[in-house]
Amino acid sequence: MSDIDDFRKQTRAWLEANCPESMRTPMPSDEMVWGGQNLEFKHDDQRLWFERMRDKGWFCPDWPEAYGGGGLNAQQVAVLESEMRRLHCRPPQINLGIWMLGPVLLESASDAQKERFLPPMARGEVRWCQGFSEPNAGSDLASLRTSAVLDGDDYIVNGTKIWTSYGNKSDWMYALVRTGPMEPKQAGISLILLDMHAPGVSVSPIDLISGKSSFCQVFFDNVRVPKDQLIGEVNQGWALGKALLQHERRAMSKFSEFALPTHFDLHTYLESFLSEPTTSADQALHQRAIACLMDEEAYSLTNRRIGDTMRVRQDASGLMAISKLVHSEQERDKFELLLEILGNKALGWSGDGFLERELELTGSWLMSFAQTIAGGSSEVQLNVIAKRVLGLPDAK
Amino acid sequence: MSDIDDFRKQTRAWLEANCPESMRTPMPSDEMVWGGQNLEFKHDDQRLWFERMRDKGWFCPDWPEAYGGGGLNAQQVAVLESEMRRLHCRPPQINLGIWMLGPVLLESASDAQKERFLPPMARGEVRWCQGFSEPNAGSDLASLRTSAVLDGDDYIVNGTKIWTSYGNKSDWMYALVRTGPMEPKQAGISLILLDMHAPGVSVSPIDLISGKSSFCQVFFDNVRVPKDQLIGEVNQGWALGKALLQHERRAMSKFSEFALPTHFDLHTYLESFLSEPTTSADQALHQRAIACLMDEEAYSLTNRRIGDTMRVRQDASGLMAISKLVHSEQERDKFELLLEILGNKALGWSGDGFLERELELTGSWLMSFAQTIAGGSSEVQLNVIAKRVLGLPDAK
Amino acid sequence: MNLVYNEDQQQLLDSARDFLAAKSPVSVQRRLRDEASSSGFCPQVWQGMRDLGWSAVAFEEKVGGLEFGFAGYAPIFEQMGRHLAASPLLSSIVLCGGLVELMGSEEQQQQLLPALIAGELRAALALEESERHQPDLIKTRARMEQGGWLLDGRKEWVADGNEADAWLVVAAVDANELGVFLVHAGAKGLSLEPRTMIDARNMAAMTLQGAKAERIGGCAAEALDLVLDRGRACLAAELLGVSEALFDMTVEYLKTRVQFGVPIGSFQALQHRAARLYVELQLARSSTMAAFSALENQAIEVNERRRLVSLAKWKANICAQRISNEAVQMHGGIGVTDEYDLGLFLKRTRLAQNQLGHTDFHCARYACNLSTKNA
Amino acid sequence: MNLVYNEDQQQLLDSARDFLAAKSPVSVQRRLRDEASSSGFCPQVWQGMRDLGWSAVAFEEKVGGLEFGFAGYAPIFEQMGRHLAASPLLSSIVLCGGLVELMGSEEQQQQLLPALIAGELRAALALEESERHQPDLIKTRARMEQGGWLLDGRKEWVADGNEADAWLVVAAVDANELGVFLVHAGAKGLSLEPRTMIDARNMAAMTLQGAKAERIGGCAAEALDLVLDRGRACLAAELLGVSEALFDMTVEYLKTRVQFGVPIGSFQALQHRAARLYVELQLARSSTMAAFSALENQAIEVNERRRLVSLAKWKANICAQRISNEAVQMHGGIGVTDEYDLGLFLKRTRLAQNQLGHTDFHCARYACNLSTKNA
Repeated sequence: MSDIDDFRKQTRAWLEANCPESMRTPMPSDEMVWGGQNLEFKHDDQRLWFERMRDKGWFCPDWPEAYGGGGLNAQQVAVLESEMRRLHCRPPQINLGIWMLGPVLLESASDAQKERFLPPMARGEVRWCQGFSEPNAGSDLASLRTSAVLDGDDYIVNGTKIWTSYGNKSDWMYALVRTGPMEPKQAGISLILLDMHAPGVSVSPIDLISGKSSFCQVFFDNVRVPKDQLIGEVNQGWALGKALLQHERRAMSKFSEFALPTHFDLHTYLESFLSEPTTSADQALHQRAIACLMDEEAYSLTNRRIGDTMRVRQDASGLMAISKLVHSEQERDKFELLLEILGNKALGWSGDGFLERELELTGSWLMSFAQTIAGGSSEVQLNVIAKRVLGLPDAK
Repeated sequence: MSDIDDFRKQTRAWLEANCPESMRTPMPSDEMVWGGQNLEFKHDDQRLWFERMRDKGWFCPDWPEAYGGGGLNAQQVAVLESEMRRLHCRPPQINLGIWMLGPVLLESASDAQKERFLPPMARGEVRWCQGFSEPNAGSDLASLRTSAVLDGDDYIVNGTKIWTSYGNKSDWMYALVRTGPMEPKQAGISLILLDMHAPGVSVSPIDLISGKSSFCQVFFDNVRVPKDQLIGEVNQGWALGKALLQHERRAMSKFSEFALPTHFDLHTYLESFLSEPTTSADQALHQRAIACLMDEEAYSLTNRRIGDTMRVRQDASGLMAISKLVHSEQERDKFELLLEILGNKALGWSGDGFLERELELTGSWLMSFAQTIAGGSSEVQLNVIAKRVLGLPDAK
Repeated sequence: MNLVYNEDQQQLLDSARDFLAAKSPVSVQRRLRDEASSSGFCPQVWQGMRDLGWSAVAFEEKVGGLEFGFAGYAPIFEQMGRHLAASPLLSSIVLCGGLVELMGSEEQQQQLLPALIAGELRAALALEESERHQPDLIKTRARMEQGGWLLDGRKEWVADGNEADAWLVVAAVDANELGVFLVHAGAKGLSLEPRTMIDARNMAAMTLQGAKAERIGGCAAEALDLVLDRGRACLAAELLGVSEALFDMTVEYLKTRVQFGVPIGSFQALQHRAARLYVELQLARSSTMAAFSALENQAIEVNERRRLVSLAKWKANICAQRISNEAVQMHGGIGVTDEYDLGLFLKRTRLAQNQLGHTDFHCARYACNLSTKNA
Repeated sequence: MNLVYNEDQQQLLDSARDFLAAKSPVSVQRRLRDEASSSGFCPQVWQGMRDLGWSAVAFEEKVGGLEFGFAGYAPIFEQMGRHLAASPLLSSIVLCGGLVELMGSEEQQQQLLPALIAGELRAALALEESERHQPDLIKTRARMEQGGWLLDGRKEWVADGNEADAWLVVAAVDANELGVFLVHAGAKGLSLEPRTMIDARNMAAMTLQGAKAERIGGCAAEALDLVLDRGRACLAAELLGVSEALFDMTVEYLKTRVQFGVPIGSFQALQHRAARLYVELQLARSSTMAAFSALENQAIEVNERRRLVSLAKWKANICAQRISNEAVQMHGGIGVTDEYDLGLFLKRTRLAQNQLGHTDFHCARYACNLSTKNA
């Protein structure tokens, strides 16, 4: 038996012994465990699973053991992931720090920084949020204006960040700030880590068209950030930020893989609400829903193809480039259709007369508009496909 | 009774007395009369109608009588047109010279040029074609390269024009040629008139995906064009060309108004081929066809609205700017649907087993692809709407 | 058929715009929402509308109307859409007033119409029994008892049904006949449950258990069909106004929002998308104008009226859905914040799209009424 | 399920590409058209395909097959699409060969399959009786007379039907049972009329008047369903290849065609449209790969196979239609000239789209086979 087969066998046995039964069920969004200073568990199985995985170092199985990781090689990580998938194991925690910031620190931070930040991250003790977008720097991220001016051993940070997920619940933020002049834009940007509890940081959740949201605006009013919390070289943060966004994309796809299949399965709704279309109007609606389902299946097959492609070590970058675009637009289109299928039932805001899942659907529909904008708008995705995948020339 | 009411009464009486009954029926495309040196009539009513309208000066009712026009004012022209429409009178001839070149000559030609070119045009004695596009100057018309170099009293013309409708059947061409340097592009262009029978002019009809076509490529090999056939100032032809294109657009809409409602009435086909859709596939097809019909009606109402808007002297330029785009795309979409409705019956090329109208449909479908490109591609139309109608800024 | 506003309509448009801009900016609608208004409209604005004669526009003089003609509602509803103004104009005047005018006895007309016009009596139409518009699916029954009518059934979606003074309830008299019945507030056996919708307007569910009612006229099918067509045309005009407001906001944003050092409206991909929205808007306007023309034309074939009205609602629905989605997308992040007004318009579109017939309903109805088109 | 080509498939793909590029460039197809070839394919190319084993790929060794598995046809048909190569591979091998393999007696298999594989016998499937694919609508009747079968009826659209050596005719044995019948060239009561289609391939109408036939196997419904699904998957792969060829031509054109001093591919509106075509192409490829996987999987539920095959043909149809239209539009004038190859690809798409099920057909079929998806 080869080493890797051996590893698979051991891993499978360990998971079967250690992953509680209740942690092998689909995870509703309100049962996510977020690592951080204020750990919350809904029940003991969650804690058990969290602690066992933490103690194995398997929150970040590919990190060196020295920083609290699992020390696994790529092949072993793949085995671990496939075994977890086989058992339908939930992720023991959700942690943007591990998925996005961690890999960048491993590559680019100083040894002292690694020793300071990685081990607590690997133990799930810190909840991280991301400070990239600003009100005037949306798709054009490099035009950001939040400034960090050196004053002795500290940077003094002033400005604002927007669209920070869970800014109000996070312990630390990794942020892109302007340490250099405005022009050329990318050249004056640095990546810093800052404590969300530092004086001068304030956070306001943003109300969306769908209601309360996890997005926040974060304000910095003369926030002092020790200069050893700047990662890499001064004014060289743009490349780190781009690397982070790459990890974000990968994390997002992992996230969607783990998440519960959406509550809003069009097929189920179709069976409940339009199973036997009689009027020709209903038939038309039914047909459009079928086409929507077909496109969903074509997308989910494409996601499988990404996996198959990587497995045989072929280039899957083109497929990965379309993933977010297709998924977010399909979701929005699906909700639009659900709205038509459910009519007024899907147009309620609150109160009696609506089932909880109806109100949830309405909220999810409204939220779906944000998904084609956040995390790289559809327009940005199309630009990327056109230029990087198809090699079409830049304007002018 | 006001003058204009009086004019209406007289015009109506004259049309009723002089327009033969057979000229008040929809005009199949093979019964169009084209003015020119080789006049052809299929029957006497055509000739009668042609000669009577010619003698009234009503081929070009708004031109001065001195140049063979009808000398009518704008209000009278509108009355004439509405009375012709009321009686469903066919246009007595089709003549690009009158519709496009004529107005430009009236505005910008010398008196000598007007006297030479307008009266024969007004009598329908000359068939004109247009020489604008070139193989390397499609949407970017100003990059044209056909050169006209002065040599004594003549310009020597060399180069080629493409997409010239009926280049092989025309007597004269109005063409944009380069008389000045390449840069800046628009500044070196002149408008000239040239005799298609002059030595050095050769014409090849272009085969399209739909088969034989009326489009031609015209080659100029040291063609001598007397310099008094240049209209306006040397190197100032770009503005004249733009004016011509404006008239072309207006002529096109007039043309489509006169023309027989397309043979391919989707509604009729739907009744013949899908009147009682039974399978759910057929129902879906039926629904899509209905949506297509609805969009067609919305377009035809929009065309009526253009008329209503102009009648009350409001700005209809925005509506006119969308007309070609919408119509050409709707036609193509309609043919695509007809293809699906008729299946293999609409995919025949020739020979037995197909009805003539089926083969004609196939040809018209293939030709519809040219319509979204010729005469200002859809992309050019969208640019015009975005910039001129919506006032969106230029790039850079 | 006239597809542009005549001078009278243009004057109505101008006065509606001025009035709504001054008295009913979007902030009024936002406040109604934030305060969870149970009526969903502002009584002062509604009073102002009546003062301007909007409730009297189409009625005959003898009942206090202005005899302006129904086409007056095109500019009015267009402007209500543009300013996102809520009012009972559709429910109380166009729908209920219209039914009384078409079906009521002389006495009922004299008794009800002046009160409706004056706003002393606010009525709502209780028609729908399912979540999508199905005017033929009426299970509510009317029965005669001791010479009076009693109603039993349930109406799920009564627009402006909360706090109305009266309702016109559509109920089946027998298997083949529909009737319209007047039920007054406080009637025994009548109960209402408010529904909070995303557009924060007035919607209620209604239960009728032997509720006492007065019948308006006789067989309702024909009049109901016409009055619903009027309502559909008004909704098309409102959707057109909403769409134009969204479109204008978007074009303005494209011109002013700078990214990568240039206004985003200079990006060709966005330019072409904006141009296509403009096309949709124009097709929707032409169709809506034609629907109002058809409703003004006494001599028109019923099928042609139906066809043109369904075309208008269909196209206005599609246009509003497409423009609202594109408006949000082109605005980016700010478009999905509650602070920005765009979302309020978006939410209104979906209610108005669904009301009196969603897109597929009108596509199917168009098909059914197509045969006379070329006749 | 494996959604990328394995090494064997990749080898087939490479060899197919090399062979077709060398022996069957688009000019061959153009010449066949210009010469009005009655067979619609080039015999030398067809010989070359057989020499490469393409006609033997999926059959068992005992009848001369290679036992490679049906998934071998994915790369082959993809490349045939890319190079616009015509051949009787679909009609004679996949469809007719498949039916004989699934339904034929031992003797029929031994007699027919080696001959089909060797190209000594070229067969075509006579199925369709209406202009759109309706495999259940069979009016052609088979009757028994003196111990032999006779066929009566009319088949309108027999692909590769001209000059075939034999045909497999689908005919009704009684009201509930379909059968497959072998008819040889020259049979009495059989007549064929060629049809010249826009793709210049081989199509014929067939009249049967008491034509003598040999029955292949028994009740055909199940085998026919499977074999048609194989054919649909092959057409999806061909359409995918055609679409990729059109897409590549278009992207190349966008990079090289200069207007206004820049390559037109730098215009953002065209970039975004090209990006969306790329998306369609990828979704179509994933679906097509899944269909072939399903056809290789012996253990699969029938409903799931049907669903995945219909998904593939549906998506490939849509993708081909959209890409061909956009390819013409983005090429501008040159795209509509006969001289340029693009039109030949465009014309092929529509035939292949319609063959064995147009878009709506497969959408409806997907819906019918959906129930097991989540089971």
